[in-house]
Amino acid sequence: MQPLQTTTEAVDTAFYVILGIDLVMLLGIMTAMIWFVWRYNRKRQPLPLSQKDKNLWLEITWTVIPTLLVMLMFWYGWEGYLSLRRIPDDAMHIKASARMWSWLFTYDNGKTAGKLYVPVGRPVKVELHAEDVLHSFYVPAFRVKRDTVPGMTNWVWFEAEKPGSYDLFCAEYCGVGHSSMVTTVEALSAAEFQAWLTGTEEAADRTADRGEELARQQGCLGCHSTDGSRKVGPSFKGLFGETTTVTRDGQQVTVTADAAYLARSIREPAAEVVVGYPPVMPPFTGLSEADLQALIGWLRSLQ
Amino acid sequence: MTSAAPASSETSRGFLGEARYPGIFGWIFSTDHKRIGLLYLWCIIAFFCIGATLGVLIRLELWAPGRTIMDAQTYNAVFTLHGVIMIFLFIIPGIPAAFGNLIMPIQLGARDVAFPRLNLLSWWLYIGGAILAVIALFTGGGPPDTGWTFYVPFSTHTTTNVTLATVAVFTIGFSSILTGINFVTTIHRLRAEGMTWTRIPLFTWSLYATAWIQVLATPVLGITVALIFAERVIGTGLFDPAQGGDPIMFQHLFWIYSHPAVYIMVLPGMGVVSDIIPVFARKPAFGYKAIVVSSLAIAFAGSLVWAHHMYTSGMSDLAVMVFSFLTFIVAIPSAVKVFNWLATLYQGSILLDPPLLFALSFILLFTIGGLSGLVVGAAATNIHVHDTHFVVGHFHFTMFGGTGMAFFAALHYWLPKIYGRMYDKAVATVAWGVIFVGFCILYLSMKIVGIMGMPRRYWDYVPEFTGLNQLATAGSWILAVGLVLMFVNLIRGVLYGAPVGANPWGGATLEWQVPSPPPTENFEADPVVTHGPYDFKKAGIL
Amino acid sequence: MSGHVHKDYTGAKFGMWLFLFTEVLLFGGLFILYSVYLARYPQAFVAGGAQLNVWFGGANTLILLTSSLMVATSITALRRGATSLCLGLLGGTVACAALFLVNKFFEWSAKIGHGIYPGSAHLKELPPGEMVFFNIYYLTTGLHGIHVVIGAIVLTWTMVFIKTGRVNAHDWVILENAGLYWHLVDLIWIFIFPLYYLILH
Amino acid sequence: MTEDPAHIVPYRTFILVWLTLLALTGITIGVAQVHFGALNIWIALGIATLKSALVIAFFMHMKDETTLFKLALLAALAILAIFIGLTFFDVLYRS
Ligand code: HEA
Ligand code: HEA
Ligand code: HEC
Ligand code: CUA
Ligand SMILES: [Cu+2]
Repeated sequence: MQPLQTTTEAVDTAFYVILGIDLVMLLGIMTAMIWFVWRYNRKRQPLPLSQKDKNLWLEITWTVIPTLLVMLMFWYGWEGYLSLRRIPDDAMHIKASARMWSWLFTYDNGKTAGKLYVPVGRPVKVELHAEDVLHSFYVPAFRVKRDTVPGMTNWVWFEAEKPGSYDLFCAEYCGVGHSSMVTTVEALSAAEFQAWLTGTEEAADRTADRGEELARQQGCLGCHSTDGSRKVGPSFKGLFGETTTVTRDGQQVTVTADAAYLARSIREPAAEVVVGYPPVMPPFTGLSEADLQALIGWLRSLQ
Repeated sequence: MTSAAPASSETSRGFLGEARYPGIFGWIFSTDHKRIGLLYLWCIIAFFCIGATLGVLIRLELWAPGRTIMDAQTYNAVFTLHGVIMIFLFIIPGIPAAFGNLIMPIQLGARDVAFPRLNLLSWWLYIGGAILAVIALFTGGGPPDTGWTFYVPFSTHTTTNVTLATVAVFTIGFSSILTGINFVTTIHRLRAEGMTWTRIPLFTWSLYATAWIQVLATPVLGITVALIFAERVIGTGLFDPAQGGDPIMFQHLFWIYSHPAVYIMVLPGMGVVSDIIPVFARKPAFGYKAIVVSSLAIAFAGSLVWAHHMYTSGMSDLAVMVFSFLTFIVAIPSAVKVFNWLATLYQGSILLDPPLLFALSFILLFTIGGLSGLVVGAAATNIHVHDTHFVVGHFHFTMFGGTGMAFFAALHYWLPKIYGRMYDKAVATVAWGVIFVGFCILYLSMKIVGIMGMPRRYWDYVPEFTGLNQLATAGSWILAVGLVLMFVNLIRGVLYGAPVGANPWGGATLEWQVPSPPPTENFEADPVVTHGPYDFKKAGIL
Repeated sequence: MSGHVHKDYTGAKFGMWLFLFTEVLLFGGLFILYSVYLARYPQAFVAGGAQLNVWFGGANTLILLTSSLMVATSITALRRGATSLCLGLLGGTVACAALFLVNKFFEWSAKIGHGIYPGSAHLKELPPGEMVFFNIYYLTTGLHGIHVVIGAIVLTWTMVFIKTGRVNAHDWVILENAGLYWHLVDLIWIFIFPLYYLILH
Repeated sequence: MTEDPAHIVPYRTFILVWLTLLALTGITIGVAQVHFGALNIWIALGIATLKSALVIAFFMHMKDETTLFKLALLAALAILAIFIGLTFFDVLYRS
């Protein structure tokens, strides 16, 4: 199936139809109300002109006309929705995985990224997965939104018509980091995209700083900043080697953030919770020893 | 509440002066429907002020991106609390429990409701639930941070004290159910002689429709929060995908109650407006039967549309179609009401006193809210605006602009009846104007920023949204000024206002035939009703 | 209540019925979930049902039906002036409630002894559909059990009223309403029994 | 206020209803042993509905109540049926 319109067009058409009808109705109602209040004000009209209290034809009229109008609105709404649900045949597949509070996009060739890189002019189908709670994939520019639900696979499709960077929000409330679960859709020209997808610049990055790449991939940066500002968790800046106060077994103790402490903080965050922060960091037990060391090495570099 | 009133010699203090027990006990153990109604009224106003203050804090935090006055966790607790207080402690009991109790039995010509002691129990449950909710803030893992919708799996995972909060919601729901049972029975059984079904005032009719929703929908909320409780406490993961459950089923159950609940909120407000307009236009309610039928139709059809909150959840496309269609059907009876109200104004003799001003702003603001409801009700547009500030704008327009305004209208209309004193009408009019302007600035900006794509429940936002958020915040201050002015004026009126007679507005329903304040058993002799509720000629007003 | 004597029987009964509707919808929430999950996991529900003991369920069905009979007849007894027969029947009903709970206790203990209870390690090894089945089984029968307890308390209380004469041959609406509540408990079980214990194949 | 004494239901009626209920319980257990596939659940529900109708009509005196009571009961059951029915528009048709 080939959609006749982009998702943006589909939604906007319905929107303008409904908004148009809405505005006409609203204006009509407002005008009538203000006119009546002015014309029949008790100063001008000390006694009511009539005591009429029913008229069957009027009732029928103002039942039937709104009925027709709402059916029209329903129809446009539904038509537009169908466009959102018809995936073009040539759509490219990308897998999105949402967790508290970061996105990870996986391409068919195994490449992963924290931003959603897409080629301009080609529809993409994004398959949505959630690892913990509900999140929602929302790109206002393309008018698409769909929840990611644990245990269920949802999807959206859209097509970027112009190159550029578009906001991607998490629209389903998911806890303290909900509003920082924000990234972008990077629409690149076909050639640039191809270069990025098969490119090696990321690999260069990898050798340059495996730790930083991991931090982005694992979503650490959703909760921790590297510039000293407070997000969900404490900033990584200057963390290594400093002392922090943590709650361990209900007791407050002061510890030095050495490599062993950092490893514990990542593997079992609930055991030692930094005072002043909620105990919401998930345990990262799946990290290999090498990755863990890479992360800690990178943390150390952030002096 | 009453001790401060300097009892003037000529006005009898009616039920306010006749307590069965001394002091506070004369209130909290009273089974008189008017005393219970007043207990509700003042508690509800108090909760409104707390909830509204939290609303202002939300707006302050949203003044600028990033942290302004509180951190993200606090923000989440604040909007959760704001939503829970406004929904469960202010707006759902708002008009039915306060004004329904105060006025409805008198409108029917009854001495009390059908089950007065059950009525008192409802109030106790309401307060008990509220106390539990307060305790939940300071115990366990701290104030709940789930939003008022308690979506799983977040609500079953979060470390905050959601467990106790569900108990609180269950208790308050129970209170609402008992009020509903009481009202349905009262309206069926305790009508005075001559009070036929077509002579029941529209306010009472709207309570009748509401009470049925309270009885039939609230238990579903009860079981829903009970299931969260069970999942948190004993691990019965009926919604937990790891145990074969389906998180989306939670949303179904939640909205099976919570959508009908929005009509629990708005129907009584529509009833208030339907009662006020005829009085101030000196014309019978146009299309009385159409309004009654549309109330019942809203109550029924409103029970069939719940999944319009779930278009993006991953439910089936067929369900999106069915529920979107049904959603549009509910708009029709609302439209019928609006047009009948306008027709009542036509060729009347209109007095723009404060109750009517608030009633008219109900019509206007509810219409804007309802029309934006059509934008969110249509499948395609919903996808874009779902869970954005557009929806926040929609529901503040319907809840605050609708029910809230109707509540204020009811305050200005019936407080003189209850206390026998009149507030300053000029100040009330000014307050109305300030509220109206502040309201529109606040919530229209929210709608626009929502269309631009700002998600709701966002503590932080991208810089493009700053301007409109600041406009909204500024609007909230104007609104605050208006509200404070209004409440101060009302309280001054209650305490020191000039005494009013039985019928200050020229109403034809029964409550205007008893003294202000009404005596304990309302009527000296059982009344006999001889004309319709808006028959101003027969009532001798015209 | 405030002073005037006339009692509205129809009103009181109507109020009670409204309350029963709320109970129906409370359980209704669980029945909605049951039907959805049954449609999703038919095999697993059959497998789960096969692990429940029809004898326990059947016996409890008989107990509840009989107790319902006793409550119904107790009203006739009271109105015909046979107060002690009425009390005997109600006592029998409360005894049935106790028997029901004892039965339930043994049934649950057996299941829990096998490691099947909400959140148990064994439960988590079962296929998803069976987990759902047992979770909803415990919730539904548990909620029903709570209602049995409440019903028994209400009936005992009514017996006290009958003894003191507050409820009598001319003023029996409290007994009527208590009875209605008890019948509801029976009604719910009438559905629980086939839905949980009898989906054998 | 007090109701018509003619409405005192004789013991015999109740006992007959009880016996019918027991018989229906037997039937429902018996039928469940036979394999009808998906039909089983509908048969079981059918019998349960019949049983509950008997309890409501006789034990709970619905038979003798006014139309209002009957309509109200119908409304409550209908709304529950609608809740279940509409939910299935979702759960049966997910892609
Ligand atoms: C008092 C409360 C109230 C009322 C009355 C309404 C009324 C309506 N609501 Fe609203 N709604 C809420 C409170 C309310 N709502 C709340 C609290 C939420 C959010 C919950 C949350 O997520 O936290 C919400 C969310 C909400 C959503 C989900 C949004 C989302 O999250 O994606 C939808 C979707 O369909 C919706 C639709 C409607 C519709 C169609 C009406 C209709 O009933 C409106 C009918 C009225 C009119 C149409 C105006 C009057 C008519 C005329 C002037 C005549 C002319 C009109 C025609 C042409 C028909 N509402
Ligand atoms: C009846 C219901 C109701 C009412 C009246 C209000 C009133 C207000 N609400 Fe609303 N709101 C909700 C119900 C309501 N709200 C619900 C259900 C939610 C969803 C929650 C969720 O997502 O879970 C919500 C969410 C919500 C949000 C979205 C939060 C987010 O998603 O991030 C915002 C943001 O601006 C907001 C703001 C306000 C404001 C500024 C007011 C103002 O109108 C308040 C006006 C009042 C004042 C300006 C104060 C006046 C002062 C006094 C009366 C005196 C006080 C006196 C003393 C303390 C002694 N509310
Ligand atoms: C869900 C949000 C979240 C994510 C994702 C997250 N963290 Fe954390 N982290 C926190 C919070 C909150 C704290 C403070 C409370 C605590 O100690 O548990 C914290 C604490 C820490 C600490 C201790 C800091 C100190 O000041 O002592 C370290 C180290 C850390 N995190 C590293 C990581 C790494 C590495 C990752 C990614 C692999 C990560 N975090 C992912 C939220 C998160
Ligand atoms: Cu993820 Cu909100
Ligand atoms: Cu809704």
